[in-house]
Amino acid sequence: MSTTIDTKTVKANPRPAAEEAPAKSKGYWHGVGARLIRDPVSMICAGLLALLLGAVVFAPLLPLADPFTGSMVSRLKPIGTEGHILGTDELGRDMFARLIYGGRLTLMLGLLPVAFAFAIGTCLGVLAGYVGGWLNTAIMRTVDVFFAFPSILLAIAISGALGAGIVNSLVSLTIVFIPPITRVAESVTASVRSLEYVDAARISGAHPLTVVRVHVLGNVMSPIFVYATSLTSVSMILAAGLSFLGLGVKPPEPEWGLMLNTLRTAIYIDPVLAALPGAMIFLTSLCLNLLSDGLRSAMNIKD
Amino acid sequence: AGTLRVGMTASDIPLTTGQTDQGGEGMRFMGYTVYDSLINWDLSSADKPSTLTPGLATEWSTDPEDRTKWTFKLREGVKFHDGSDFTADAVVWNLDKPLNDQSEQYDTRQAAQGASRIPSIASYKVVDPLTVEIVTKAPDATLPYQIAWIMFSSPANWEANGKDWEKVAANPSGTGPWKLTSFVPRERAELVPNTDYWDENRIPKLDKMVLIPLPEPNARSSALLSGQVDWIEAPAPDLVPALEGNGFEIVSNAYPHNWTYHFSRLEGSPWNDINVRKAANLAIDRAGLKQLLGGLMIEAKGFMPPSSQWFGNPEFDVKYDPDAAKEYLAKAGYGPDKPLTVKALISPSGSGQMLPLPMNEFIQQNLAEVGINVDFEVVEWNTMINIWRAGAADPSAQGAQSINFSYFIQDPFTGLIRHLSCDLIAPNGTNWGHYCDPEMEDLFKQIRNTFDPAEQDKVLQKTHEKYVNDALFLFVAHDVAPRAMSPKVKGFVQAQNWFQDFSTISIEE
Amino acid sequence: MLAYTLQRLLYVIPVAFGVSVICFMLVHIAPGDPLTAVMPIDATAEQQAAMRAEYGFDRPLPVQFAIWLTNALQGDLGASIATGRPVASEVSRAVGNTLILAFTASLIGFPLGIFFGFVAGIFKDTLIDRAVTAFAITGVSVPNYWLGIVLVVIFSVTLGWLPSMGAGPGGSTNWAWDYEHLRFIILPAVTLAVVPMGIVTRTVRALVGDILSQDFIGALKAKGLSRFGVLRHVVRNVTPTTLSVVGLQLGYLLGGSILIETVFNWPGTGFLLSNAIFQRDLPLLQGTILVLALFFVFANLIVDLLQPLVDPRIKRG
Amino acid sequence: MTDTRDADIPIRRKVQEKTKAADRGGPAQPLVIARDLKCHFPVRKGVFNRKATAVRAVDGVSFTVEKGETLGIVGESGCGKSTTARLLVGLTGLNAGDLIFDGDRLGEDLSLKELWDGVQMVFQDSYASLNPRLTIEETIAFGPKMRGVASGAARRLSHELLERVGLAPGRFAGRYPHELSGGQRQRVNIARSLAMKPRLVILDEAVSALDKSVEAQVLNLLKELKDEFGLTFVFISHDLNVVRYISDRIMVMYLGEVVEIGPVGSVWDKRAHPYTAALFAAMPSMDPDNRTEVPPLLGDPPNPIDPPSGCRFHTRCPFAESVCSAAKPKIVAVDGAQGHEAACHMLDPVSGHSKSAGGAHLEAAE
Amino acid sequence: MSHTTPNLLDIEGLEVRFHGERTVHAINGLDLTLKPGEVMTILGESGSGKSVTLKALLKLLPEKRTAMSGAMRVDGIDVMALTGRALSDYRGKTVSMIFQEPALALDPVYTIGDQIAEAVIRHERVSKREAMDRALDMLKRVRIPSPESRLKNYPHEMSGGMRQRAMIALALACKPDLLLADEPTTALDATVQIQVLLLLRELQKEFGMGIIFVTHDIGVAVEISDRIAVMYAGNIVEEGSVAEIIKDPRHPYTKGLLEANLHDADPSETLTSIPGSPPPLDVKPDHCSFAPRCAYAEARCFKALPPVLKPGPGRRVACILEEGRAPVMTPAREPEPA
Ligand SMILES: Nc1ncnc2c1ncn2[C@@H]1O[C@H](COP(=O)(O)OP(=O)(O)OP(=O)(O)O)[C@@H](O)[C@H]1O
Ligand SMILES: Nc1ncnc2c1ncn2[C@@H]1O[C@H](COP(=O)(O)OP(=O)(O)OP(=O)(O)O)[C@@H](O)[C@H]1O
Ligand SMILES: [Mg+2]
Ligand SMILES: [Mg+2]
Repeated sequence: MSTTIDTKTVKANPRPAAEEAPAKSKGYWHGVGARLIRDPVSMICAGLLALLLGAVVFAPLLPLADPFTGSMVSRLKPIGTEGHILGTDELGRDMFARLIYGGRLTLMLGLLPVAFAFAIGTCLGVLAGYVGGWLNTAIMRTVDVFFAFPSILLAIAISGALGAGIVNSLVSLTIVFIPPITRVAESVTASVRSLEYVDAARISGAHPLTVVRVHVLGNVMSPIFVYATSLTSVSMILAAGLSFLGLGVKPPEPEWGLMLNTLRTAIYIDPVLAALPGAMIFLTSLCLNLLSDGLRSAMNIKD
Repeated sequence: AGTLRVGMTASDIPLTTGQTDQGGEGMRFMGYTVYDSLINWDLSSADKPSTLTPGLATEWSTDPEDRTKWTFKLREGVKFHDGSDFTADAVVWNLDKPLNDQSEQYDTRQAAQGASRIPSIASYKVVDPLTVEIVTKAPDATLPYQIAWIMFSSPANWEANGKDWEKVAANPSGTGPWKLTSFVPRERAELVPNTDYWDENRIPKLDKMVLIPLPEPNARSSALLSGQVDWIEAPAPDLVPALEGNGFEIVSNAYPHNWTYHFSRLEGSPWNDINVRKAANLAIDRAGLKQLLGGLMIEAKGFMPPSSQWFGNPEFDVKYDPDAAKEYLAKAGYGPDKPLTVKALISPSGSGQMLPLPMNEFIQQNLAEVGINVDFEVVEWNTMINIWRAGAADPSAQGAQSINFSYFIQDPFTGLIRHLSCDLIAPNGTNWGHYCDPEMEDLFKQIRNTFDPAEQDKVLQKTHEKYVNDALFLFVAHDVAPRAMSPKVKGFVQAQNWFQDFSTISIEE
Repeated sequence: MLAYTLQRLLYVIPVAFGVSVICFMLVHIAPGDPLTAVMPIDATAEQQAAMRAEYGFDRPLPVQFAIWLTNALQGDLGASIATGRPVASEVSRAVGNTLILAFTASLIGFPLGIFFGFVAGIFKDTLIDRAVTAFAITGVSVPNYWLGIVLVVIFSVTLGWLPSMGAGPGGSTNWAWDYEHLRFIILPAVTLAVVPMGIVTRTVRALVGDILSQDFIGALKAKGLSRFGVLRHVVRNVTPTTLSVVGLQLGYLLGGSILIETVFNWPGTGFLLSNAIFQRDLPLLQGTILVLALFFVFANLIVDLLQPLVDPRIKRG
Repeated sequence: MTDTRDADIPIRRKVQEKTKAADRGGPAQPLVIARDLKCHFPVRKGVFNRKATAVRAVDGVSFTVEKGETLGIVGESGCGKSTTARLLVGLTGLNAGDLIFDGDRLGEDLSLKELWDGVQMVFQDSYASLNPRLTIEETIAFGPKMRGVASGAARRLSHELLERVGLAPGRFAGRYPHELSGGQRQRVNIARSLAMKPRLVILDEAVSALDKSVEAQVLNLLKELKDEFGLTFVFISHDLNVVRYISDRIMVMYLGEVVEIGPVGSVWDKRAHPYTAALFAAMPSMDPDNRTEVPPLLGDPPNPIDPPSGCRFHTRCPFAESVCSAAKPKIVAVDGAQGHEAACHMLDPVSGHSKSAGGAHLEAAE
Repeated sequence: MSHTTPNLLDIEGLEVRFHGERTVHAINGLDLTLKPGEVMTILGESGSGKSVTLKALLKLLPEKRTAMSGAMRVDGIDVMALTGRALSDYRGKTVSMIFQEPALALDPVYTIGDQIAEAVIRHERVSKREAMDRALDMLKRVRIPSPESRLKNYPHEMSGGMRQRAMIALALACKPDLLLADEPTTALDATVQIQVLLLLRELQKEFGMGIIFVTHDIGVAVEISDRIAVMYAGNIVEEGSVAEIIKDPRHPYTKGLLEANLHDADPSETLTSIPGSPPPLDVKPDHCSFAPRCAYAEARCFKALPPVLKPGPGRRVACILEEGRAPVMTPAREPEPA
């Protein structure tokens, strides 16, 4: 008798089946959620971010001082001042309120470019990866060109050319993040594309778009998503950096990078106060990074 | 003796070839140091507004028959740093440099900085080796002020450098009290005394002066605090206490600088009503503002600083009187039930803008208290310059009725004429608000036609009185050009001018 | 190997062309008049037009591009609007300074990152790993421009140990690798190195963990190699990917120094660039970005060319 | 990329009647006629990435599949079995040759979409061939839904099929692939292909990854289903025992070519081609007293990028002579059973090979 | 084999348990002995614990997540007690191993020659030149064509069969007493597989080492081994010489396995197969693991572990069915309280 049990695949499924798994099965995301909840670091980070996000979104509803009106007599009051828990800035505006309101723009500038780039990059990457051929060449070679710029340089170059402003920052950051996301999307798609279930779907006669929607997108989204989440902190730091350079948000709009910039001179007067916006950027970015790491390992079904 | 290291606000070493760039600071450090003009500013006193004084020309006069003809007698025996003689030919050569684009020595970059400073000049010629004649397009008594902008560089040196301004830049030659010895673009420039300077009193006492561009205010302060420089321009007001606390000295003085709001005088602008203008001027708590700036400002009483020789005696007292302001506003038909809303263009930063955002927000609050609501349109400084040039009627002004601007008001033209002359209505000039008043026009004409300096000062005072009495601007503040320096720096006299004399300074080792 | 090398070399051409197109376009997506900043604020319309013609901004775009590219290929990047000096000389001087800074930062960041990455990867899931990972993630999360300011306050102003700005006591022209000059580079280099160090640490940690979980590690142990012997193999296996990550991070060091150079007044390309942006000195902006991007392309090319030397799996022959 | 995955597919037509009406060509018409199929994959090489060479994965393969039969394909790794399978379902585009499905030529009379109404495939990797994000019920119902079957009906169909392949729908319908064992997943794959009501099912190593006892279960299931649904199988495997058990006819491939084809019994007994003989001899013996002593073949199969000239087997063939490297052998009938053919110079009386007089003594090669 | 020779390998009551998201009781009281020069095949389905047994012998299991107990002795060396230097001396010299996927078991960035030489240098402290000479000699012995140039090849430059030969050369370079082979031919083509099997057989004679060979292919087991041990759910259910197992299987699982084998199956008949699937190993078995799938199972099969019966020398069966035929040699191991 003969035998060569082909073996590339014997390896692929080493786990014996959970024969008695419940009939009603939990979905993939359920499992990810469950794993994430068991990770204390991720949960703390998620909690902090949720708190921040909530505060930022509902800022107008919170009993906060007006972030725009200041009083010259109460300039640069230290942390813990009566009526100003976190002190006041160089114009005597309430730091706490400004930090919360500042979080709005900073988070928006951190999240939106990644979200836009995620949408655009995924489309481009999936297209390139699924269709292949000259389209792939066209898209990926263009992406290569953008890759020839260090990302910060590209952001600053585009923002520098377009000039300061929120919209311009959004545009430049989005452009910065499209190429890496496209690359990841393309490679993930190409690997999913070669999986047999895509072939199986094709020979069911489904329209190519349906195949992409049901069988490709669903499976490429999560790795791309994980990758994209890891970019949010980069995006936020970059956005704040642009504002810091004067290329992003314009005063008197509160934004952490800009606040950091305008408070720079106060660093000799009240270093802790002047460091607050920087610390906010740092903490938020830390939480984003840790959460993204947590998500990455939670999504990794292998272990 | 000693080396003085200066942290400039400029981001680059100013153009070294003669006519400098980088605004007033460029002229301060690279213009009046390495070069002279035919007519210099007298920078020897801190107590009175500086006036013009003979430079490379010992005397100048107009032909009483033809007021457009000016004769300049040149100083004898003046040599450029390269050893060549300063002559009438050199004067003409230097006037061709920015004005005559057919001349070999024409330099776009110097022209860009210089040509607009001498708009009146029609022609010039050598009369004899020590006499030059300049003809103006029309009689213009302000010519000496214009001439004071023009720096004279050595034609021989230019020849020696292959007629290449790029090469001259590295090795320039002027007649000034300082010689440039080395220069790393964007990093540093080193100047040493010109021991052969024609004015013995102004031969520098220092061994060396090092100029370092430090555009970022915080970096400038850190550099001073950590002992990397001895002198910084424009320390951030917030740092003044910290600097003083560390034993550094803050020097400041009045100088012809203005920080103001221009009013649109187009059809429909609320500023056309003098009551509104007066109300606004009475609403500003300038003392409070001064506090915000750590005392580093002069409260405006008019367009010129109160110490200016052209201030005069205006009747309208610019002060903080909110009640009076409300009355004026009521006269104009506005009140608590009918607030006035105006739009203003402001910029987050810019040359001479001091602390634009906090100051503007402060003003916004003040005006709101009397019933004038100001909506800000924040635009970038370069955009702002363009809007300023384009005028209030241009779409780029976005319908704003006011623009916050700051500039030097060093001479009659830059100080008064250019803002309100009918010929200079934007975009022809910088009369942003399209103001045109025959009475004012007449005063301007008088300024140009009064050739006796003392008489001319009187006309200028009258003009300024009208500025104030008609409340033609929102008078807010004058900068005091603060500079912080290490206690080792001795002998500096801060003149009431954009330019300064560094010759008297020495460093105590 | 030769084919691979040639192929990589040739591939640089279209990329470099694309880079130049983007650089060129940068200037033309810029709103407003590029000459605004250099004209005296009360320049007349005539004077403005004359200047525009002088700088060639009145020609059609493709013509401008062709001229610009032809000149660029001959090493002429035009003249800075703000200073009138040739952009090429401005940039070449600044690039030198940026390279000095980037080089020093890589000397700090890469070895440390690799070392920490190894330590964490080898002791994966231990306290050491946690500590290193926390350190690395802090490095990636900290806004370095802020860190720079904080370091200046501590080490220059408060303690007075190190200078806060500049590139050496006499400016950068006479840069030397001596103590007098190195004092100036410590703070900016450390600040700049923090992010790449964090990234390299994380990458190497993951790589080491990945390699250690591969089958052949078991096989190596099975043939009796000691811990150290196995580690030798890990190092060799980690090298190719580490090399390419380092290559990418070089880009960060070249481009990312803009904020750091601003904070520390380091006369490099970043500093140049921020000046160019604020003076709207578009030829300078264009030239600087082009040169930096080309440097990055070049750095990656070198990394790619080195790859086959450390990774035999890349096709040879 | 030479592939037709996005070949324009006409808007949903009433294809149902056309192919589903079964037997258009009558029982005598072979279900599949493959004629001189060729599939070359370009290999990019050199400085300019030009298509310098190609992997000649399938290089002139012809065969027929009769209605209701099982054709087994065997051969070493890389010989082109999977590629042949993918050509048959149109997943990979043909470079040359004709594929005639029940009388209709693919590309002319038959669109890909119509072909897929009649042909389905079960892949080797049971895990990779199931979308991890879909429950198995959704996976099975996907195809019918794409055909316009209402989702309720598609769901019912999927439950019926699950039941049929031995997976209680109540317990399994809502599970995800990773919650099933390999054997169970392969059953799902089979159910999925049946949901399309195909006439031809191609099974590419469908049981190779399974444990022996599970393999037997699945083979039993396949046999039952074949009878029940009147299916035709093309069955690919390395395992000669499996192929022998399940097939009516066997096709042996070597380096992209067919070397021998014929009824299973005849091929098993005759092993007319020396490669077939070697392949069979390479099966481990099941008799401890009679173990294999000499390896029937030496070395590895050559690279399909640059296949040997003439008879591709000549580099490893113990009987190779000069003619073998010079000329390509013709397919000739092997005497004995009907339809048994092989491509070997030794079987071709006019080839000039010294052993070409007859072929019977080849058994000595074993 | 003579009874006087001491055993090359003794495994007594080996238990291996993995902790992690779920606990896996991979090996549950395994006993195994091997005489010098003997070739033993462990036959079993996927997940039955074959690889774990081999890795346990080399202590290659992840330390942190693995709990091991029982005794293992090779050449009298107490494997359980080995650590550090002694352990690495033992690995590769006393016992070495060939893996299923040579492509994954060889370091991709070192040449074949280097990898073989490395082992030689490690254990024999010879110069690099000598080690390379040995590597070349080994490549010749495993019949790799043009061995001189292969020495300088990287694994990816070789075909699967060549790689596996190189792997064998590597494993045998230091002349181990015991060779462990984890499905070394599964990844290979039929024609190559038989070449490698025959090569191993030959080398075994030449080097005289003992081999434990793991496979799930009965045919392979027959070709290579002297004895077969059938493994199910982490324990050996039956052991005997090749002929005994093939011709006279006693355990119902062994019988099922043989029947499911398609050798000479009649196409017109339905294949017999073992119903059900292997047990989850999340609890330590306290009764016969095979009982749920066993046609002969009785109530007591579900209550206690089956007795291990020894119907003949070198033969054992862990099933109650054997009770009538052979004396009980070992009492059933009581399950430890969990
Ligand atoms: N998409 C592809 N691109 C390039 N080469 C390919 C492609 N698919 C298959 N090949 C090559 O074509 C040849 C035949 O491959 P195929 O998969 O048909 O072989 P097979 O007989 O199924 O082998 P196995 O038994 O390993 O599955 C192989 O050399 C393979 O490497
Ligand atoms: N490192 C590990 N951690 C957790 N469980 C493991 C580990 N290694 C193996 N197992 C589990 O131990 C059991 C036995 O695995 P083992 O690899 O020994 O099976 P095998 O008999 O070699 O199977 P195959 O034929 O698939 O190689 C399986 O259930 C497996 O999932
Ligand atoms: Mg295949
Ligand atoms: Mg195993």
